[in-house]
Amino acid sequence: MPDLNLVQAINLALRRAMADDPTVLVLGEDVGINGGVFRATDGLWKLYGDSRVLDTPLAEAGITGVSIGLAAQGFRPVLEIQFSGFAYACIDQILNHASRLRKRTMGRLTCPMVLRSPTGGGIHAIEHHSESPEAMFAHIPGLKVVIPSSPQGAYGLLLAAIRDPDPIIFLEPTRLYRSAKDEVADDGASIPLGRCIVLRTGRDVTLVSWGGMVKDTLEAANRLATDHRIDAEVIDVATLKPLDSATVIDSVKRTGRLVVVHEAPLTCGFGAEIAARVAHQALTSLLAPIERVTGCDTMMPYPRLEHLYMPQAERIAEAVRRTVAYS
Amino acid sequence: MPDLNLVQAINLALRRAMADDPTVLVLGEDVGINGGVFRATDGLWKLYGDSRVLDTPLAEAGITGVSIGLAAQGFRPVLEIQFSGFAYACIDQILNHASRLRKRTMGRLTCPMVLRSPTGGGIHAIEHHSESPEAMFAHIPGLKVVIPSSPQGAYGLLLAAIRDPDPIIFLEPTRLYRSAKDEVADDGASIPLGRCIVLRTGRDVTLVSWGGMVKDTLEAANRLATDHRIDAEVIDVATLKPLDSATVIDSVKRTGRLVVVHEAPLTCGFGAEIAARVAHQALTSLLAPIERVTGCDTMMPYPRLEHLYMPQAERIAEAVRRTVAYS
Amino acid sequence: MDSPYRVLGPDGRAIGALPTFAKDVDELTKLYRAMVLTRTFDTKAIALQRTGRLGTYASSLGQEAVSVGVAAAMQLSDVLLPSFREHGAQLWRGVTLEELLLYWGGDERGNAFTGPREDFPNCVPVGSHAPHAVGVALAFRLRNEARAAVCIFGDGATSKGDVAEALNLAGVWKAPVVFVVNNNRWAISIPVAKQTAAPTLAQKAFAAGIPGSQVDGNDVIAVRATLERALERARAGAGPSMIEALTYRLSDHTTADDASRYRSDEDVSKHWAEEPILRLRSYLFALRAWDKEREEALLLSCGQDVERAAAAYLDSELQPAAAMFEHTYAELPTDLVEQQTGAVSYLRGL
Amino acid sequence: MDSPYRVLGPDGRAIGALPTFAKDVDELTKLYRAMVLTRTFDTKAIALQRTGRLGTYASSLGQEAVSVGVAAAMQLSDVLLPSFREHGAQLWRGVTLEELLLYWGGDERGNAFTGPREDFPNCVPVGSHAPHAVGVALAFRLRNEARAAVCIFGDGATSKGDVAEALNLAGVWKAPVVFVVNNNRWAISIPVAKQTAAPTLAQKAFAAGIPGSQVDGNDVIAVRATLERALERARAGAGPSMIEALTYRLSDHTTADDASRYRSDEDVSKHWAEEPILRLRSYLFALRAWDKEREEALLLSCGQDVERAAAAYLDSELQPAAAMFEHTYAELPTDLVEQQTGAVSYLRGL
Ligand SMILES: Cc1ncc(C[n+]2csc(CCOP(=O)(O)OP(=O)(O)O)c2C)c(N)n1
Ligand SMILES: Cc1ncc(C[n+]2csc(CCOP(=O)(O)OP(=O)(O)O)c2C)c(N)n1
Ligand SMILES: [Mg+2]
Ligand SMILES: [Mg+2]
Repeated sequence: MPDLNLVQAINLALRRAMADDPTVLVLGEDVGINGGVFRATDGLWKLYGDSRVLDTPLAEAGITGVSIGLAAQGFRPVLEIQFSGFAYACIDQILNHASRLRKRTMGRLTCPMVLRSPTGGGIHAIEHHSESPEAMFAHIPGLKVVIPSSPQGAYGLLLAAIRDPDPIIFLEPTRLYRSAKDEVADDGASIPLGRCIVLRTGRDVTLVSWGGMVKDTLEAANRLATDHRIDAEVIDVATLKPLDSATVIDSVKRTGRLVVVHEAPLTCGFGAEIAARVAHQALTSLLAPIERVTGCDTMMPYPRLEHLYMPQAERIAEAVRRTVAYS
Repeated sequence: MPDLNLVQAINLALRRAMADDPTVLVLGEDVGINGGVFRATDGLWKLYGDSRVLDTPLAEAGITGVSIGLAAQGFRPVLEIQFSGFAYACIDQILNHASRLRKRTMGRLTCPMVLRSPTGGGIHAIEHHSESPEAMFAHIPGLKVVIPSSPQGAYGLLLAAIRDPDPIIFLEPTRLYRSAKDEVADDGASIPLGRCIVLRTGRDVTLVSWGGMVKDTLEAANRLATDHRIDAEVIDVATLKPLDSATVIDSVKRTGRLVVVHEAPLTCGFGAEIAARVAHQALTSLLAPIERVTGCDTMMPYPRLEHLYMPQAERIAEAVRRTVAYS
Repeated sequence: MDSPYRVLGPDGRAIGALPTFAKDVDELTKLYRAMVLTRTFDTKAIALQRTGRLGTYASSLGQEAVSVGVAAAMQLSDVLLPSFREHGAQLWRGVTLEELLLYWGGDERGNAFTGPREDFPNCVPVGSHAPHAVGVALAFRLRNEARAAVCIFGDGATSKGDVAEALNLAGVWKAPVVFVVNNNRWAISIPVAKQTAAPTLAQKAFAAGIPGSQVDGNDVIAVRATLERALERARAGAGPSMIEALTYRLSDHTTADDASRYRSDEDVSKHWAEEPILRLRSYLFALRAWDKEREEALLLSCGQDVERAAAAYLDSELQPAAAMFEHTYAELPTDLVEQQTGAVSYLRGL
Repeated sequence: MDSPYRVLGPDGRAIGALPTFAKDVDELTKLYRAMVLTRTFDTKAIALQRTGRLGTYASSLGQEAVSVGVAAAMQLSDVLLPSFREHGAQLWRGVTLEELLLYWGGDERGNAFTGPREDFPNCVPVGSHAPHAVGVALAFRLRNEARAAVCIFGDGATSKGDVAEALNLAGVWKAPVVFVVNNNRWAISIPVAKQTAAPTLAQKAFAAGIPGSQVDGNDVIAVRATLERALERARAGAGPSMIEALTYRLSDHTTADDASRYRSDEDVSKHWAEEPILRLRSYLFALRAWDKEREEALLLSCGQDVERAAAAYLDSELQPAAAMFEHTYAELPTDLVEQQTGAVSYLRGL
């Protein structure tokens, strides 16, 4: 099994999906001969040509709408939006159409499309290239929202997303594109959507995270184990919508403590939803206030201050220590 | 003091704001001679003409962008988006520009604009006319999000919003436009943003709501008082962002129980944020799981089933009884 | 821009060469019947709304020739993506009167179309269906099918970015799609002159490098002929085009609108002289292909059809509460099943 | 569409009548100096990026005449709304070299512009600033000020709905705004032919009923003259217009791009023969208004200016952590003050 980084794993999943199913199309700005600005679609155009790998004009709302039309006609478009900061222009089409085409026609027309987009900071990019919009999408009924945290996860989850009969927002942590490395088996096996992944079992506290923050969260857990004998359970949410609450609730019922970690701004971030579900379904198990370690309620700073904004292992660990010390 | 309904109160506030400040402009589709499809801008065009009341072409993103340009130049545009289902097309401009113009220029350029839009269901409208997008906006740093629940509140909050130096999303509960009636004093007094309004004090449980659901929440509280001797505190959030957490937290610390009511879908609704803050800052005061009584995680049904979707007084009361009975 | 293509003058006299189909009187009476049925439906829908038995409704009064002419030019295998005022096109394509009433009455079953299964439901967010039409058309092209998509929207929609993006995308991909601007001169209270500084809407197509032309939208023969040409072109792989059909909205914008706030009766009444049904009737009368008896019989049968549909609609039971959740996803996720169970049992308990 | 307006041919010989300003050699050398400074800055910025001292950077190599020509036609009281490749225009208008470096280095202080206080910062979401320009221009019109807004965007931007909406809005309101399409033939890897089926981008203006024309974007004299006319027209209340300036992106899209993946060296090298700096230099040399010595002196002084700015940039201290929160609102709300205090004290503790 080759060692692949996350963007290579995405590429592999796209290759597999296209080979398996002739209705899978890839479209987006620069996805053709250029292979995508991050090379996620590298080589696909050479393999499949203009009829399955479509370079598009610069029109995010329009190409989202085109994908809806293609999907309604039985194709499975995989649309790349170059950065999630430009995916806000797609929300109107996604919410008003993609997410409800099945519902509004009682299943007569459906919308099996995947909107892929890089997400999150940490690559010292120019403005609008470091957005974390997952909570906005997770609020939209009829959608699924998926965020992998590793190359193997990206491979399996993307395959599942492409094979899924409903519209999916698939956000890829940009800073893991090249930094994360896994052995990735190209076995065509998808990872079921709608399930959290327990990455580390633990007794003392439940840490919940997704995407780019999973690595830091795990690092915090490891440090806490070594330095403070705190045994943290770490859950990678993976599919934000529909949320597998059960795994989180079960864990909190065992540990009695919850720290949610994300990079998006605090207010109305997806951490709020997790906290709310726990405060509803596992309240009596809670031994300490629920902590959220998140981005701030200001916009992601320009790159020079970016490192101050994003939660890092130490900030996570500090919150965990506070939580565990609470009594 | 005349008895006004909510849309008349909005109209009065617009009149007052325009009379007080020549930089206040009103723009949007059909806001001129037609006075807005709900008549919120009725008569303004006659008073102020084309140079202060601008009928616009049908282009929600564009007119949002135009408002940003006007605001940067020192005007105070009050933009009407005809229904909040069409405001999703404005998110890109709002998030990527309006909300951060001040920040990104370090105060050199600012964006004192108000985007007004009807929100919520209950008027038996056609699709896309019953949306409750507040949580999506409340996630955006740099914005303020305001939702009145009464004519007098609408008057005072809208004046505050127009006078505020930053961009504001002002959502008006459509079903209260004509049904709610208040004596409204046209005294030019604004109601400060960023403060919750305690509508009813109570000892047993805290009910938190906003906009169109406040009425049903109050009704539930009244029924509970009469029929079940449950004494509920009712808080109208009024400004969702920035949230006055203190008022909610203080209340929950006294009552030990929290029920949040909103009409938007459950997942990632603004109720999650309130629950999360309480689970962080008032956890030990909680005597019962936090309940959310909300719309479902499916799209607002077409009108014939709409009444089944929206929380109503009885459903709220039931949740409150469950909460209060919990021990 | 050439002057709008027209076959029949406002008085119903032929002023141009007849396209082939129009030499067949049966074809013309079919068009005529469809327009009359549409108007009969319209009248009934408004009556139902006024008496609280239908939701807000968008009348197509005066615009029947656009709707019917466009649909008549299509093949059944083409796909229609209408806005919300194309009852005539939907009926022609096999959407039933009862489905239309269910839709406007606020029932999703109105979109389940037993007839044209691939047609899109009404699009309410103005212009946002234009890119869907490009996607549908692209699907045809990719599968090498000789089919076309037809997207109808209003004059107001031409100001929307979605429409501009769609036109451009269609041009780049030579997608077999025909865009029809149903220019009824108003977007609620905004007249076309306040909608754009462009002297024609057809010229918006040139921005995308695709052909645009105008047709008299009150002349059903001209509309159908123009669309037939455009559709043949599209199906033959020669690319998309846009057609601006000039008509007039004789009614209020919807039943929720009061057009007297922004336009005078005189303005409107001038346009009654140009309306499409009278125009074709005059022509058919002159040909002696139509007469008072046939007219009365038609009105009667349309009335009966519509009444029958209305009765069925009014008799229809509400969907059960569980239906609120169905079709949200192919398979309901656990938490939605819980919400569904909760809602159903709560409502049962009431 | 007329052929693109041009004064100097690629070889630097005048092929058309000179506009008045171009008869003044000092004016021409000013334009020349500005283009050379822009290119010197560009080279330095790329060097800084390559050595890890600047963020991803968008080079304007070969496009200097558009940037400088546009800015030179503006008055200081006009307002510029650039995309992200108009360093030349920003410098001309008084944004400092150090501010530019701060911006591209990832520091908000680069947008605080000590010079043109009303100019907008770079717009990164392609085309989304076009409606802002309409708003700015509308403000001028509403206040009866003889000023204009200038909005520059690329060929790719012309496919965006925001741009189409903005053009249309400008047309309806006769807003004093000039849109400039900096057509460098590429949007990252997408050539104009894949961006649109329209044979020119200038014709996109007609969709909005406003004038559109083309200019040779490598001829700074032609660019400036064209813009002067458009701006006069706008300031005089005659309405907006759009100008397509034809140039070529000689560099990669940004420092993060590798253009060799999608275009050949030969393609690019052809365009070196047309580049704007050489062109004006040839003309000035032929006039004997320029010579090797002056050229060397200019390069030296531009180099010194840029080095000085780079040193200042590299010496600049980071903003303190608290700055991350400042200016989010006019007045920080309580919860944000708490987040600020928390962040500052946490970071101090590290
Ligand atoms: C995006 C959007 N904005 C606003 C509305 C509200 N609205 C409904 S119809 C309409 C006018 C549409 O005008 P036009 O496109 O000419 O179609 P017509 O109603 O005349 O058939 C408006 C503004 C909407 N449905 N969608
Ligand atoms: C809305 C949006 N989509 C995508 C991008 C990513 N992107 C940055 S520049 C660019 C190409 C822009 O092309 P053009 O408008 O011709 O300007 P140029 O870069 O050639 O100056 C793209 C796709 C973006 N910045 N904004
Ligand atoms: Mg219209
Ligand atoms: Mg370009």
